[in-house]
Formats: sequence, structure tokens, C-alpha cells
Amino acid sequence: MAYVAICGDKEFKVEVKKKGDFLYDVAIYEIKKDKDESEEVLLRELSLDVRRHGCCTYSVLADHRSYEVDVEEKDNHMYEVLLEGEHYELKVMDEMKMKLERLLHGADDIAEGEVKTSMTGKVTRVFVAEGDQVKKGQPLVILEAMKMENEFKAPKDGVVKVVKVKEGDVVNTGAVLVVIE
Amino acid sequence: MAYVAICGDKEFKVEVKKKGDFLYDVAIYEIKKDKDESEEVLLRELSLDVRRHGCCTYSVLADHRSYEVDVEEKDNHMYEVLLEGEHYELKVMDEMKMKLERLLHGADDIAEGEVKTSMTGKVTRVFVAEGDQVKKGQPLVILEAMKMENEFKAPKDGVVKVVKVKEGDVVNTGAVLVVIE
Amino acid sequence: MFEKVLVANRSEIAVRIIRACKEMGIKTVAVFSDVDRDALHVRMADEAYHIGPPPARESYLRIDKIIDVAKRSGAEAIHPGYGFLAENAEFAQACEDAGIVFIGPPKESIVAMGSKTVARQTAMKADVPVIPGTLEPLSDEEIFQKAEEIGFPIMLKAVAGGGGKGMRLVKSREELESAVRLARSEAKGAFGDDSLYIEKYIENPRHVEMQILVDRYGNGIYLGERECSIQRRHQKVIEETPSVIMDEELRRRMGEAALRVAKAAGYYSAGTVEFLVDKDRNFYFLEVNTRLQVEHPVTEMVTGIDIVKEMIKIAAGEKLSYTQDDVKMEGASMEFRIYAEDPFNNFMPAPGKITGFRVPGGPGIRVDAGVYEGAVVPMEYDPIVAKLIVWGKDRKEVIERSKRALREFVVRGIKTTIPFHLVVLDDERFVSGDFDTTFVESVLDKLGRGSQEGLELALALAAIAEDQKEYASERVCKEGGMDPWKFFGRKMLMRTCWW
Amino acid sequence: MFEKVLVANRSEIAVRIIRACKEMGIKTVAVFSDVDRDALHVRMADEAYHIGPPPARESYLRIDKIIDVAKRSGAEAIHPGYGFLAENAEFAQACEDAGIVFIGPPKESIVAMGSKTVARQTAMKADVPVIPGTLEPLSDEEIFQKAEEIGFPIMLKAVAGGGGKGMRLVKSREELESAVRLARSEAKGAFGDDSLYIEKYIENPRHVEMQILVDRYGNGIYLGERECSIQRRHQKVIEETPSVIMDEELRRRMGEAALRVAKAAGYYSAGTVEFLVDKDRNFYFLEVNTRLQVEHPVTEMVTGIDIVKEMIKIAAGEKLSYTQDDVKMEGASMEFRIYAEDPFNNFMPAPGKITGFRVPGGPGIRVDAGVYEGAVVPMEYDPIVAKLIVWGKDRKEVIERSKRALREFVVRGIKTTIPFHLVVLDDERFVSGDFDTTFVESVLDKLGRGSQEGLELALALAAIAEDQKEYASERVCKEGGMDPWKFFGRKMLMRTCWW
Repeated sequence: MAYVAICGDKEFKVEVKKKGDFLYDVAIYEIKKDKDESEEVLLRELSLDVRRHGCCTYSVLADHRSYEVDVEEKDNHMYEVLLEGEHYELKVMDEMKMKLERLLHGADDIAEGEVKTSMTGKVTRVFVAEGDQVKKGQPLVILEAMKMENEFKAPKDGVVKVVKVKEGDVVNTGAVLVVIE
Repeated sequence: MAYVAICGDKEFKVEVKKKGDFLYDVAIYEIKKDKDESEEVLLRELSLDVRRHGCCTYSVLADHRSYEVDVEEKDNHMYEVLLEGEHYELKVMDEMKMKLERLLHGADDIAEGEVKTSMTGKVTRVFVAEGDQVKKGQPLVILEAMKMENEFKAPKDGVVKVVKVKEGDVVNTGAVLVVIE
Repeated sequence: MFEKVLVANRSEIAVRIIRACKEMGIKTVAVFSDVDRDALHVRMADEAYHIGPPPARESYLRIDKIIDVAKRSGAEAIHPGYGFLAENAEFAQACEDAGIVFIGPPKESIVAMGSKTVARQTAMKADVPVIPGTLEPLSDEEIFQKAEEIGFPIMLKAVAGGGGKGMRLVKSREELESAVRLARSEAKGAFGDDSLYIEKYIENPRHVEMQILVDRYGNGIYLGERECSIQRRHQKVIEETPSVIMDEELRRRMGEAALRVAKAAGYYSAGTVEFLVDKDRNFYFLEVNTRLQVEHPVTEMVTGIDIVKEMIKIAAGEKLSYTQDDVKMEGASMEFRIYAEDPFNNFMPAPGKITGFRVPGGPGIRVDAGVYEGAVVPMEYDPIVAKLIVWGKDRKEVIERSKRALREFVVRGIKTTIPFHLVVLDDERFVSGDFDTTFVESVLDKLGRGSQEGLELALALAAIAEDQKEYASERVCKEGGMDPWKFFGRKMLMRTCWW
Repeated sequence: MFEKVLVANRSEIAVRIIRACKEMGIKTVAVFSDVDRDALHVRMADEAYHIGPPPARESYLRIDKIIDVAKRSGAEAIHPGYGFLAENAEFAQACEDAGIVFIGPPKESIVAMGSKTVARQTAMKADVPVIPGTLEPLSDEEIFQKAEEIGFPIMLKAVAGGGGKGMRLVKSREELESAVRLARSEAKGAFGDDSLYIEKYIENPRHVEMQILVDRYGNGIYLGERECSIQRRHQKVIEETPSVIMDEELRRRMGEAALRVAKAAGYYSAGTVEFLVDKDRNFYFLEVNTRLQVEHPVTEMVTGIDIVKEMIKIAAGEKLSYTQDDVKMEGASMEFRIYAEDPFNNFMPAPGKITGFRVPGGPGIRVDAGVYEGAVVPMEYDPIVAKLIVWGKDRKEVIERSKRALREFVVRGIKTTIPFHLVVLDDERFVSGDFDTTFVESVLDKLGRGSQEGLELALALAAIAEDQKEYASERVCKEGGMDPWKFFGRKMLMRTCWW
């Protein structure tokens, strides 16, 4: 099977072939996009002996190199990988599904006016209401977690289209707080 | 529900009432058997707040006393309980089922001539064959595990009825090695 | 000695105190809020009492409830840990009123040292130098005015503060208004008191503190220094002893200065006197922490003295069993605070469920954890989930060992500061000892996302995990059977056969 | 220094050596048999090579395969750990022939000290007293004859032995024939050599050993003693330092005697000289262990010297970086061997899957484990799964801390010796230091099955677990749905709705 993997701003293709009970052949390509062109550059071919311990810990031998890797699916297709103190977050999806998803949702669904929270926390202050005029840098919402308060500010001048939270709400990482147009 | 629990040579009755999501009322009786009489002596009544962590670890509050207890079902109805370095092995069964089981199998199915292994190991020597005359204390089988060898001897004089293992076999704790009549 | 002690705290420090009590044959009583029924300190204590809703001010800061639990459980003494009620004189008074021993300093010392202004006056009287700045709590207007007088950069500090809460570096006039608002709000939330004062910001200082133990009979010893210059947002992240800038002579002078301050304040119990040390190794009194410190273990590692046990013995009226001559510092030690914070995202709080937890072992390793595999880290409290403390025969061995241990340390499910510590340990300046309290900011841009080899392996394994999931899922759809993978990965239960 | 080292061992000692190498910046190569693909040492090493089927003689004892892996992987040196090939001169020779450094003593010393008879002659030449007995390997007939001469009780010992394997106490003539057969068989299995000798059994002796480090240039130091009198079937179970019978003067005399033996044998590397000490504190040379010992950590805890690293440095040709004056013993330490054995069933081997594994933490605790939660302990090798090593400022603190730590230590799925250690720690004679190598036998009958309170709680919880299972199972039968408990408890999958 071929999988598309996204890590940070880079995209990869990973071909996985199961060769035996614990054996996998893997080929990793980086997908380099240049305007409308896209090129697959082979990074590495690996022959892996993979043993899974419990839900999420893998002992891997790659040509006698030994690795202990923790791989957990935190959200659908979103993987967190830990490896000797290193930490990676990856989105991995079957190539076909990824194409389908992109057809349905568009290539990248970044809505510029959405102010999202980068932390899980409790809303302690909301400074704006729908329809308010705001200036770039103006405080919109304060979130609190673990005794730290964080101010979320307007990313640009505009009008508040939606305020999705109220004081006392608990929000998770990635949730939209305010939309500005 | 009422359960019968056997620990060592003692027998208990444990009544379990679920009172809420995490709350149980438990009454423990020791069943004292004297000839054909049997008497239930109340040992303790407990009101427990029980939280299960993972498969087998329980945090228990009993009238503000706090305990961390590991309870694992090692075999059907056979429980291993660990508690601050203490260790218990219990057989626990629904009262009705226990009665049924005893009807089917008899009260205690100890076959005196069965030589059972008290360890998991590999059979390295078998000294007897079916039909052999053996004397009490005569070596029958040697098992090896973890570099220790253990000799299993005849518990009484008799004739070897069955030899259930051969050299090279791996046997688990409790398996019958030889039957002597 | 006490037969039963209530521990008025949670997480790793509550566990630390419970362990000390167990070793002394003392029964322990834990308290917990709604979100802490499953916390490790509850599991480990002999008794545990519920004291209210998650917000600290409705549970762990509720003096009345804690005193009530002490009475009901028959605890003769209360250890407050750090944070929460540890430096609250009102609490010490309430204990006294209830006939319960407060395991800490006398309330008069808490009051005196708790007000940094009084502490500074005390230090000056004890002939110990202090940093230029104002001493009194100030109104907003006074802050604006004084800041102009002293000149930027200045530090805003909470009068009741500690641990970086309510503390803000202000580099220019423009930042001041917003900084004051946030600092007051944080101070209010953390300590119930929004009073602020300001002082001159000394650039590139080193933060060095002296651990002391003083009994009720005036016998005092210092247990050497801790260097706490590796800070982020004025929150310590790595502490070590000995400090690379220290020698026997300076240690003796600072240790004796610390004991002078303690004596002037009528102090007993364990305590810490904080100093800033400038490039010329002049030291300035900063404040006294009238409590057990988060970083006390590094001192325990090099002196072999169990500070928590000594603190309990002092509270029980025992005489100090060590003299200054008994105190020997052997080797070196560092502490790494494992915070539930995301180092790749500006150290945002990262509460949540710990799905994997494997601690390092072997020589020179100590782990003081407040969590376990399966524990949920609530968002209501401090982000500290564990401390890794490492001992080695010298600083070099400590660094090598720490890298090894941090690579062994797996915390899955929440983000932690483990990758950050590894970046610090790889930095030349840290290894050579050439750093100050601004070090962390300068190293943040090195926080990469690992190696090429690691990335490739991560890609391969994530794809294999996805493949195993897909394969299992296919089987379910075909065979209508059970999906063993369904239990792994929270959201998979929602998956349909179509997808 | 080496760039890559092969570790020719498994379990906790392989992990220990890998950790030392990581801290020294040395890459590590692990080897594993069929049943060890999932072992911890394989997970932790930088590289890992399969070397054959489970029986040690087909894998971990296969010199040719191990040398081959060293060559293929480019390892410049091999650390043999303890057991297996650690004291095999043929292996040291094979390393030399292949141009690979053997991390241990010179092969001539292994040969000399490996034969206990030669070792005893060497000790006598070095003016160190030995125990009465025969020296040569004996035939069955000779054993029967000599036993009569010396008089029962006698000890049967394997010439190539160590660690209690092939060792038997024989109290009377009647037991002798069976004991000889079993001892020869065990010796053959463990060492490939069934030679036995006998010696007079000294009653109630204390087993005290001296750790030494000697470099290739004749510089040697002793790191103090270890008391190893807590033994079962001549297998050590608890070791400690310092020994309660020791004083500075006796330590110096035994340490110097140990170094004299080493010098007479042309020894270098880490090594241990074992002595028996009688009631009058006379000491008798027993043997030299020309390897790293299982119990080396207690010495590391009190001296702060990393013996494994020093051993590697000596092998790499470095000069000893310590003099005798640098060696200071601070505090006290004990090691508890956690064996996969059933203490309630005559310490029968208990291999199997470890379903739960939670290690203790906090001050003074070191855990050297060779397993993890989910690991399978195979039945082919030594039963040691982990070692708990505890440090305290004195023996009293060590005992209190050890109890606390052993109660925190949870190993579920297999039986272990943890409950046994707790019984020992509760024994008056152990606490007072009044014990000898016969202590364990005298304490075995105290191995109860816990307290009344514990039993009641166990009954309640097992019944609740059964209740939760029943409840879940009922739901399945009624609703035909999924049973979440099905995944817990191995045999439950076989359960039908009828039952």
C-alpha cells in the first residue's frame, strides 16, 4: 500500500509492503512541489523487522540497527511518534483516501480569519462581541490552563464575524475561538 | 451477587452490591466447616469507592483508607491479587456456579497418585515407563527451567499407570507428569 | 515523632512527602479535588479525603476544609509541600489554632519573608546586599512613574509571588500597560493578591540559591547551593548543584549570609535563600523561600541528607542531627522538570491523558513522578508531572547520564519538555557552564524536530501503524468480526466500513 | 576509547552495560536468541543480531557466532557481563585471535582464577588464608572417599562454577550419591564441564567480598566490601555494603589481601575477591570472580564510582583515574534481586509474561531491570528480572527505604521474590545485623500470605472483579454486543454465554 504522510510543511509518500509476520519493506519518497509540478524523490528504502508491544510501542530492527519507537494515533490519521527523546507529528493516509479528501475539502483549508487556540484551556475573558471592529493585535480572548494565562489577539484588522466561545468554556487545542472578516 | 472465594484452605462468601458508578458495598463471611455443618461468620463489611485503572489496577477508598490493588484473572475464576508487596491467590465464583461445579466434579478432585509439576519447565529426564514398579521417593522425572533442575519423586509405592510427558516436552505449572496406582 | 501527617498538596511533591513519611513509619493523609480522585498521591497515601471542586481556591487552598480533614483523620501535623498553602501565614495560624503542627517555619517568619519588601529590609539589616529597586506594593500609576525613574528594562513582580507567576519582564514603555494587567490577573489567580512591585532588571545574572536547615533551637546548617539560571518565563526548568561559578570560599560566604538572614527572621525548618550573582561574582539577596523547594532533590543527591525527613523532624521538635562539618557535597546533580507543556508550540500548557509512561533506570537516576501510565493531567494545576534528577561524579558525567536518561524517558499522550531538555544538554554554552538566566530564550530556535534518520523512521512506522489499522479494518468489514485495533486510537470507534 | 562495543549477554546486565556505553558515547551491539527478539537489551542497543535458538549453548555460549557478529558489526571490544562467557578463557583467546578487545581480565588470570584449585594456591602464595578442603576435581569414588575423610557436612562445588550452580550442601552419606548426580548435571548444563570438588562446610559463616579495580599498569584500588550472606541454595538474594561486621582496619586488611591475590595472578580489570568470615572475624580466601558481579551496584552507590565504565576504560588501556585515597564510602546500600521465582512454592522457577510492571521511585532508589511491562521472561535463562538497589545515609535508613520501595514495586503476571524480601526486612535478626549464610532457611517459615486486612481487601476486590466480568458478560449475552472485558483475562475468550 502507498501512504501519503505530512510532517510540518513537507509531504512524503511511503510505500509499505508486508513481507512476513513481522517483516516490512518500506520506501520513503519526499514529494517536492514546484508550482504545478510535483516530483517524488526517493529518500530511503528500509527492510524492517517490526514487533509491536502493547498498543503503541514498536521494537524495530532495520538492517541490524535497533530502534524503540512509540507510535500513537492521537486523532484519525494523526500520529504522534516518539523516538529517543525526539518527537514527530504526522498525518498519514492511504494515497487514495488523501486524494479523495483533497477533492472534498480542497488542498488546504486554512481560513485566515480564524483565531484558533493552540492550547487546551478554560476561557477566562472574552473581550469582543459579534460585529465589533477590531485592530490587528487587539486582545480577543484570554485562556487559562495550568495557572498560565494566554492572550489571543486579532491577526488582522476587521470585523468580528463569529465568537465561538464564552467565559467558562473549556476548549481543546485547535478549536476556533473567533472568526474575523 | 454472592460469590464464593477460596484462598489456601479457607473458604469465604463475599456479597457484592453495586451502589453507584464506583461504589460497592461488600460483606465478607468466612465459611467454617465442621463435619457436615457449615457456619458463615461475618468478618467485615466494607463500603468501597473503586476506580479501575487499565486492565488490572484498582485504587480503592474504604472509609477514607486508601489502597492500591492489582487484581488479575490469571485463569478462569483464578485471581492473583497484589497489594503493597503482599500476594494472594484466590478462586472466586458465583455461588450458584460453584455449587454446580461441585455437583459436576465432586467437592475436591485431588487424585492422590497424580504427580503434578509445581513449575513451568522443560522435561530433561524421564526415569520410568508405564507398568514400572516404583518405590516412594524414587525419582520419576527431572524438569529444568532457568538453569535449575528439579527432581519429581514418587509420592508412594505403586505401579506407573500413565507417563504423560517425554523428554523435551515443555510443561506448565499444574500439569500432570506421571500417574501412580 | 508524629504518628499521622496530612499532606496538603498534590502531584509529585505530595508523593515525595508521602514516601518520606512511609520511611519514617508515619501514616499519611491525602486530600483531593474532584479531578484528583485518580491521582497518584491518593493511591499512595494511607488515607484520602475529598475536599472540593477542581479550582484550587475551592479545594487545595481551602484552609477550613484542610483543617477539618486533619481533625477528622487525627493527623497531628500538616506538610504543605510547595505552592498552594506552603507560604500562607494564615494557614500556619489556623493550624496553630487547631492544635496541629504546621511542618514549616514559624508564621512570623512566613509573614516577614513572604513580603519581599520586609525580607529585603531584613537582609539589609543582616548585612547582606540587595538589588536596586522599589520595595512597596505599587498602584498602576506608581508603577508607570517608578519605571520611568529606574529606566527600562524593569521587572514586575507579585508581592505575594513565587515560581514566576505574576512576574513579567518589561522592556519598553509600550509593553507596560498590558504587562501590568496580565501580571495582576495572574497574581490574583495564583495567590489571591494582585499587589505588584518593580525592580531594576539585572542583565545576564545567575540565579543561585542556598539550601538551609535550621531547628527550633537556633542550630543551622547550609547544604550548599543550587544554580537555577535555566529559566523560562522566570520559571525554573533545570537546576543543578554545585554551581560552576562556585568555590569553597564563596559557598561559605553565601551559606553564612543565608544563615544570617534566617537568624534575623527567627526562622526554623528547611528554607532557601535566593541570590543573584553577577559576572564579578558579587551576590545580591533576592528573597527567602519559606518552604520546601521543587528542586530540593539535587541537594539531597550530593549531600545524602533527606531534606523532607529533616523538615518533619524539626517540626516535631527534634534537634538537628547534623553539624556543618557533617555536610559534604559529593559529585554533582541536575534536576530536569518534566512539564506538561508543548516545547514546539511556545510551551503552551498540554493537559491530558498520559497513555504511555516509561521511566529511565540504572545508576545515578532518580525519578520523582506525580503521575502514572493512564493518569490524566488536569488543566487546573501546575504543569509539572515529574522530575528527573541525575547524579554523577562530576558535571560532565551528569550531562552524559542525563542525555541517556532523557532518551529513555517516554511520556506518551501529552506533550512534555523532554525534547527541550535534550536541546539544552546539546548546547555548547550549557556544557561549558557559560550561561545565565537569559540562556533559554537564546536556545529556543534550536528546538528542531529531530534528525533525518529519526524522521524517516517515524514516517515508516506511522505508515506501518496505519497499514496495520487498515488491514485490521478491512478484515472486520469482510468478516463482520471483531476489530482488535478498535481499542487503540480513540477516534477509531467512529470509523465505518466505508472509510 | 572504543567506538563500538558488543555486549555478549542479555537481561539486566546487558542493559546495565548498554547504559554505561551510551553515557560514554560508545555505540552498542546486542545479540539475541530466538526467544529474546523482544527483550529489553535488544530494544535499547544501537544494533542487534540474532545468534541462534533459545538454549544458551546454541546462542549466548556460541563463541564463533559472537565473534562473527563482532566482526560484521565492526565492534572493537566485547563486554561479556556475568555468567555465559564472562569467565571463559577460550572466549578471551578467541577475541584476541580476532583482534577484538575482551573487556575483562587477561585470559591467563581467568584460567588461573577460574580453576578454584589454582586460585587457592595463588592465595596461599600471596599469604592469604584458605578454607580446609581438597583442591582437585574428583571422580565420584574420590568424592565418596574424601567426604568420609573430611567428615559431613561437606560442600560439593563445580570446578568451573559460580552463582550456586552445581553447588550442593551434603549433610550425610545417604544424600551424597543423588547430590553428586544432580550437581554434575547442573554443572554440565551451566558450564559445559561437570568437574566437582569438595570442601569442609563452615557453619554459620558470613560471606564478604571485596571489589577491586586494577589497570594494565599495576595500579589497583579496593572499593570496599559487600556482605552477601543472605543466600538461598548458595544463590545470593540480598547484598549490602558496608558489612555490619566490618571496621576500617579489617576493611584495609581484606582490601590489601584482595589486591595481593590480584597481583599474584597478574590480574587487571574489575574483579571480586570472595572471603568467608567466621565469628571471630578471621577471614578465609574463597575465590576470585574474574568478572563484573551481579551485586556491583551497591558498591557504586556508596563510592560513586561507575564500575562498568572503569572496566571499559581499563580494557581500552587507560590508567586508573582514582587512587585509594579518592575512594570514600558514603552511607549504606542494599541490593534486592527480583527473581522470577515463586517464594510461596519453594522458589520454583516462574517464567512467563509480565503483565504489569511498576517500579518504585523517589530518593535513594535505583532500579536495574531487564524487563518491561509486556515482556516475556523465558524459561531458558537465569531467573533474575530486575535488581532494586537502595541507598541511605545508614543501614537503618536503607532498611526503611527498602520496605517502602518493595511495597511500591509491582510485578504482575509472574511470581517474584518481592514478598520474600519484605519478610527478610521484617526479621529482627536481619535488622540487627545478626545473620549468616544460613539465615534464609531460618526465615522461610515466616513467609506468610499477608495480613488479615490485606486478605479481606483481596477478597473484596477479586469478588468485585468477578462481578464486573459477570456483569459485562451478561450484557453481551443479552445484547449480543461487544464485551470490553473480553480483552482482559486471557482465558475469557473461551467463555460462552451459557456459563
